[in-house]
Amino acid sequence: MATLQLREAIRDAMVEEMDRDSNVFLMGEEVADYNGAYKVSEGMLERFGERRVIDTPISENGFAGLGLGAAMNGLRPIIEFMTWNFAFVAMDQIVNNAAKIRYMSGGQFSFPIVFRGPNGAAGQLAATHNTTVEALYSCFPGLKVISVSNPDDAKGLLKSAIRDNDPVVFLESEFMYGMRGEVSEAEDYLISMGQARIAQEGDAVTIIGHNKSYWRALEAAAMLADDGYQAEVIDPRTIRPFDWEAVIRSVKKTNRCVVVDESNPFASVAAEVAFQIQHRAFDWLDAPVRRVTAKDTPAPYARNLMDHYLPGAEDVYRACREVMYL
Amino acid sequence: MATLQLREAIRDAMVEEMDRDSNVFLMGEEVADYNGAYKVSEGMLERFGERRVIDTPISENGFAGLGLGAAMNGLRPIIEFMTWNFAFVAMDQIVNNAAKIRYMSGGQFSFPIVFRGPNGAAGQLAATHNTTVEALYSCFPGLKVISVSNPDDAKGLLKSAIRDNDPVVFLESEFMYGMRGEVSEAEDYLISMGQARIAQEGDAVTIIGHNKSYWRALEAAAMLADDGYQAEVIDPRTIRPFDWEAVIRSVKKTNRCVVVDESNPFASVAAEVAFQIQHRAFDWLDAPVRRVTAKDTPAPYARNLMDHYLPGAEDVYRACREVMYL
Amino acid sequence: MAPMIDTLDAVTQPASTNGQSSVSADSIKVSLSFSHYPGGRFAHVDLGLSVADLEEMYRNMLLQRRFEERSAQMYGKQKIAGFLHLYIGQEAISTGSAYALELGVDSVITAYRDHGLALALGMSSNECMAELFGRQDGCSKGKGGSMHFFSREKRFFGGHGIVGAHIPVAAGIAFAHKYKGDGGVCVCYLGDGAVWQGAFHEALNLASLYELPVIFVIENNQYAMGTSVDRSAADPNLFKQGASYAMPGALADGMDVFSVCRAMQDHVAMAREGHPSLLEIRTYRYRGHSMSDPGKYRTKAELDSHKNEDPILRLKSYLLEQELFAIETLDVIDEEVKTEVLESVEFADNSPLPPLEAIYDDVYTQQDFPFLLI
Amino acid sequence: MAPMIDTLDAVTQPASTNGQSSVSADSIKVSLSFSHYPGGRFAHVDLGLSVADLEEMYRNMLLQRRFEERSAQMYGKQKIAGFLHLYIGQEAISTGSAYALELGVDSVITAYRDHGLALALGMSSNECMAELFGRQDGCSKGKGGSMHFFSREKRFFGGHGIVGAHIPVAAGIAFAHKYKGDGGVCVCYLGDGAVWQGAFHEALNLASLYELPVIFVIENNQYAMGTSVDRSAADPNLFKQGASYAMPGALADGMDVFSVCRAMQDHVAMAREGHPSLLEIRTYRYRGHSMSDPGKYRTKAELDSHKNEDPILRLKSYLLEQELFAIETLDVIDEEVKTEVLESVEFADNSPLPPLEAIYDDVYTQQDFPFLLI
Ligand SMILES: Cc1ncc(C[n+]2csc(CCOP(=O)(O)OP(=O)(O)O)c2C)c(N)n1
Ligand SMILES: Cc1ncc(C[n+]2csc(CCOP(=O)(O)OP(=O)(O)O)c2C)c(N)n1
Ligand SMILES: [Mg+2]
Ligand SMILES: [Mg+2]
Repeated sequence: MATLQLREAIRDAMVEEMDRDSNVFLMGEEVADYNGAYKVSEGMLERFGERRVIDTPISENGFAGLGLGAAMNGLRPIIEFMTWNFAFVAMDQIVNNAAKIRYMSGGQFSFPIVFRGPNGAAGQLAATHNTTVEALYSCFPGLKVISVSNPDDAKGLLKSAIRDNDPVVFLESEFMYGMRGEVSEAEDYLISMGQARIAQEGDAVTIIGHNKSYWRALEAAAMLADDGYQAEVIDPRTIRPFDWEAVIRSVKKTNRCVVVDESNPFASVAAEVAFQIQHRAFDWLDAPVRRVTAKDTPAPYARNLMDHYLPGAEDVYRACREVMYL
Repeated sequence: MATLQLREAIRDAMVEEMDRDSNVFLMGEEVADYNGAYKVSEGMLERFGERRVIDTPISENGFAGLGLGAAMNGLRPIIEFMTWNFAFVAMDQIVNNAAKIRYMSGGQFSFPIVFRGPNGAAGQLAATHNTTVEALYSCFPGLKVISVSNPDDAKGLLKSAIRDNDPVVFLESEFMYGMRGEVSEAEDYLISMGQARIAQEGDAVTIIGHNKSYWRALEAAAMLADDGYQAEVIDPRTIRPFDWEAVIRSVKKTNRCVVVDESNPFASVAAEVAFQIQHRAFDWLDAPVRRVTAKDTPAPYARNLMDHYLPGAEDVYRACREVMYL
Repeated sequence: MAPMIDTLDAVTQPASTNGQSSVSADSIKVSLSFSHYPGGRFAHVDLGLSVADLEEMYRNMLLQRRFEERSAQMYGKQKIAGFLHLYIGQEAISTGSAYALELGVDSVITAYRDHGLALALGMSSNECMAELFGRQDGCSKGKGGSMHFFSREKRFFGGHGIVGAHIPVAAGIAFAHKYKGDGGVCVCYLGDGAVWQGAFHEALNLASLYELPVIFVIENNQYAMGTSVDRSAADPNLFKQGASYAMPGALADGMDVFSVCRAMQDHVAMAREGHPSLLEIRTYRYRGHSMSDPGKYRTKAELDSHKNEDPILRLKSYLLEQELFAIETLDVIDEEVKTEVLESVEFADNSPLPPLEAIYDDVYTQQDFPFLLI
Repeated sequence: MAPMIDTLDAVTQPASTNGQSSVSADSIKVSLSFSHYPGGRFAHVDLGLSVADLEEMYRNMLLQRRFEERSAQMYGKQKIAGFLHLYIGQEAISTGSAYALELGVDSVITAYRDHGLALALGMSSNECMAELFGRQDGCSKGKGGSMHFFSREKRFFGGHGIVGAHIPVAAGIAFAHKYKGDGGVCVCYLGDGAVWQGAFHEALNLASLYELPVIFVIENNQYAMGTSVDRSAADPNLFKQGASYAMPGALADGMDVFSVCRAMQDHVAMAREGHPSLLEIRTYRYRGHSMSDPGKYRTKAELDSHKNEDPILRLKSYLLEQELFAIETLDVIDEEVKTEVLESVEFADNSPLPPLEAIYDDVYTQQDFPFLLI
């Protein structure tokens, strides 16, 4: 095991896959010369040269589409969005072209492409720079969506995503780029999509959280442990496909569930998870599924408002106690 | 009461509001000279002239943004998207600018604007021309979202939307434009947003459906009536804000619910409705909330596949019988 | 080849007087040059075309015409549904460019008005008609319909329905050609209406910046649905659009297959040397935008004037005037083409509907993807 | 005023030889003309500026400079969070244009590097600093932060963080001016990096097509984050971008407030007559893109060479050389400005945080909107 920052684990995944397959290349704003706006691609230009590590103008729609064309014609692009907030101008390329052309062509053209970048709350940047997009992309069949919470998962899942022949939306986090964690040094470390990680076993309540919300889930679990309750904490890791079995198995054991999701609440991933649980484990539920999300407002700038906006560990803890009728 | 096509009711709403307020104007592709791709704006150029009924080039991002600037500077634009499928290139303008600028400006600038057009399944047009977007916009605080199922609601709600000082996403349907229905001839016919319509009272099961799905709900209710069961059918009409009270009241009476939603299933409006019901009426539910949606695939072209793709009345009927344990 | 000449000189000269003073701004002069391929200028020998080529060109253009005439009829019979956008009138563009390309090496992508190009690239009438019918044997297995013809084998990257969205994709196809060094170029066809999408601007800048082997061909048929070019374009001379990206631009006559072919030869040659370019081809669509369009935005006189320069009749006259073919030979070709099309209708009609289970196929390459079933 | 001259002549001349024949394409020549406002050309009298105006201009540029120097310090002290993009070096643009506008009538919109413009339009240091601090009395009530300054009163339409997204909005603001016939024009500032967003292209075409009273001002500070203009633009002469839209284009020197002011006077006059236009102003940002950028993509020599033409020092020299002000007077101004900025820090520090309930305010105008509380 090596101790790596999240950004390093992501970089290692890219570097290894680029070493392995000369058709893999990286393109995005400031990824080359500047070494990445968040230093994720540091050193990659030097290592792979201008042909394979490519800076773009600020043209998200253009270079997302360029990536798709390259993928259709035999390459395996990694397209970095400086943040996913800026991908709304490219949304058409992702949800209409990436997600649907394979289908419309009767399977003739596929899209081995990864769109990646940080997503979700990123501090006091106000409303347009704090959008959480999991649900927006996961609802489109044709896409796969991954959202990682730690360096090890990031490495194993990104390597799988790059090798996958379908388009993958890969969601990271500015806040977590510097976070360190143990990362497997296995030769070819691949984690399959669609497999949740049971981070902590327990029987009192199931807490589900991905990306930063995973850490809120763990913090709440620690608070519950202080109260003498053992929560089961699940990081779904991939949102599409979602590991329903793992979640349902857990809820059938704990009989209650709280979903933590940094997104605005309406039609969020949390809503889908709640739908599935009540549908598949109705008779096992002792309490309604609760969710803890960002407020139903745009993200504010002021520090106190922004703190208030985001779901905190304390909120998760309270929600857990509620579903436990404590 | 007058009998009008859906397109006529929409046109009447626009014409009345343009007569009433000279700051209201209509802009979009083919809305003027061509009288509307679906003839919704027929005759409006002749009536209001080029200054107020304005054709655009194919630049959805551009004219959506233009509408927003006009709204910020005192006008009340109605921006027509030929269909909402084409609004993905303008999504950034809607979800970042329309939804968030008011907030970021501390309330100084508001957006009295309506974005309207047909949405959802439109026949054998294949995957990119059959997207259902309710959930995609409803998740953004700052927007209001309306989806209509009949001429009367269309008229009353569109007039309210045009007078509203907040940005409204107004969703129609190509398939229903020719559908006739009774429309109130009240002088100033306004329907408030956020009020569901109980289309049919019943006690056996609650069926919720908006836009075309409303008609599937009614058809299923008729089939259930043949079996001797009286379903309660609710058309939410506005998706954001959503009339939770009406739905919860109904479910507390019927103890079971089926949501019909033409969208792909993941993180759909149906998921949100199910979340809210299990959350707010957990103890009243005798069965899990079921949803009947489009398949979890892009929309296909072939007739038989497309029929299979969409939620049908028969599917709704079966889902109802399931939650009724029949 | 005539790449655009672009000179930039600062010349001090009075250019501004607003009453406040006599001190004025300088003026910077820029001169641009575009190639123009007028109709009637080129003969087949100028293009290196053999008589056999001419026969195939003629047959190909006729095939597109007859195929679509029959499609329209089948649409009336409800054998075909959805949108059906006919290419009739524009056939010189598809055929003329096919003869400038290296088929099987070069790549082609276009918008939804795609039947003509598909047939020009050698896709069979059978697979095309079956696609229109929404059948299993369609070129997209019945999943795409009229707007979404594809052929991996012919390097036809589709058939795309969102106006403008395929333009950056074209840049990417070209990017891959360059990256792989396989010598291929990509031709991207787009309508005059697509020029005003931001995607066009972004793609052209990227193509020029990265020196991609791509040709952006604007099929200017004068209308985007009911909107004429001058009602959508601040400057209707679309061939000038490349100038902002230091990209050579040219204008060709889309009613003359030789003008198109020659222009495309030049532009393909540029692309092979790594220079992207823009080519506006002026043409005309005879039919409505789609089957439901009565075309009230134009006069019959306007329509007729264009029909008088019909590209197929023009080629026919050329072949006869030059005494390259006897009229009887051309008539036989027409008969053969008609038969081929009729057979394709039969083929399509006999092709099975896709099985219902196929709805889950082709969403992902992953075979066991766990779809949400509720 | 010097609107672009655009002539289009078809000239038959050999332009193409690709070995296949001697028959060649014609060539179409287009000549364009752009106005150029070089630095050092204009004196204040040429612009109709009084000595009192000059004092205010000097004070205003200094205010922007000192305000931002202090902001940077406060950022270091963590009084300010998020992104902080400094305008230092570019002040001649904001101030120079403010003196060409009718404040209170005309509208202004820009991207996220917005402090300078806000102060140039007359927004107070207090409300601006309080916004940076995220406080109740901030110009956006603490909801927007550095990137989102707004003032309805000053017709400052913001402060926008999504690159390029405000450009169509500017066209709409101008649309409303024209629709209402209120005589106002809209100035849209954008960075050199924003030119390559599709939104730019769409907005320029719409503005030209509808003849909107808008001026698109490209503040070309040579870099978009770490990407220099020549690495993002196929053609780095951005003033030419308007040509595709039959829109006059011009170039001004952003280190000379008189060059900017004169160019803006001409362009505002054009806009008032209903002609949209494009103005590239060449400038330079001294600081990193934002506080976290060490600026490794440029040399110290490059930076210093620009600092040598500092717009504030330049104006100062002018004022002294022309003997319009004594050095002491200018020093007093500097002291006053510094005091004003210090007071704004105190004001901001004393302004309360927004109350937590305010999180639900300003989402909608509707007061009783039922938010999802779970
Ligand atoms: C983004 C988008 N906006 C609008 C449409 C609807 N639409 C389909 S075709 C068309 C006109 C396109 O005209 P042009 O590009 O000139 O192509 P032509 O039909 O003449 O071949 C429009 C507006 C669409 N498909 N996509
Ligand atoms: C759509 C979008 N893409 C990327 C970004 C990230 N970003 C913020 S500023 C910037 C550079 C913009 O440069 P320029 O337009 O020249 O303005 P300047 O910073 O020089 O004032 C980038 C890439 C963004 N905010 N929005
Ligand atoms: Mg056209
Ligand atoms: Mg810049």
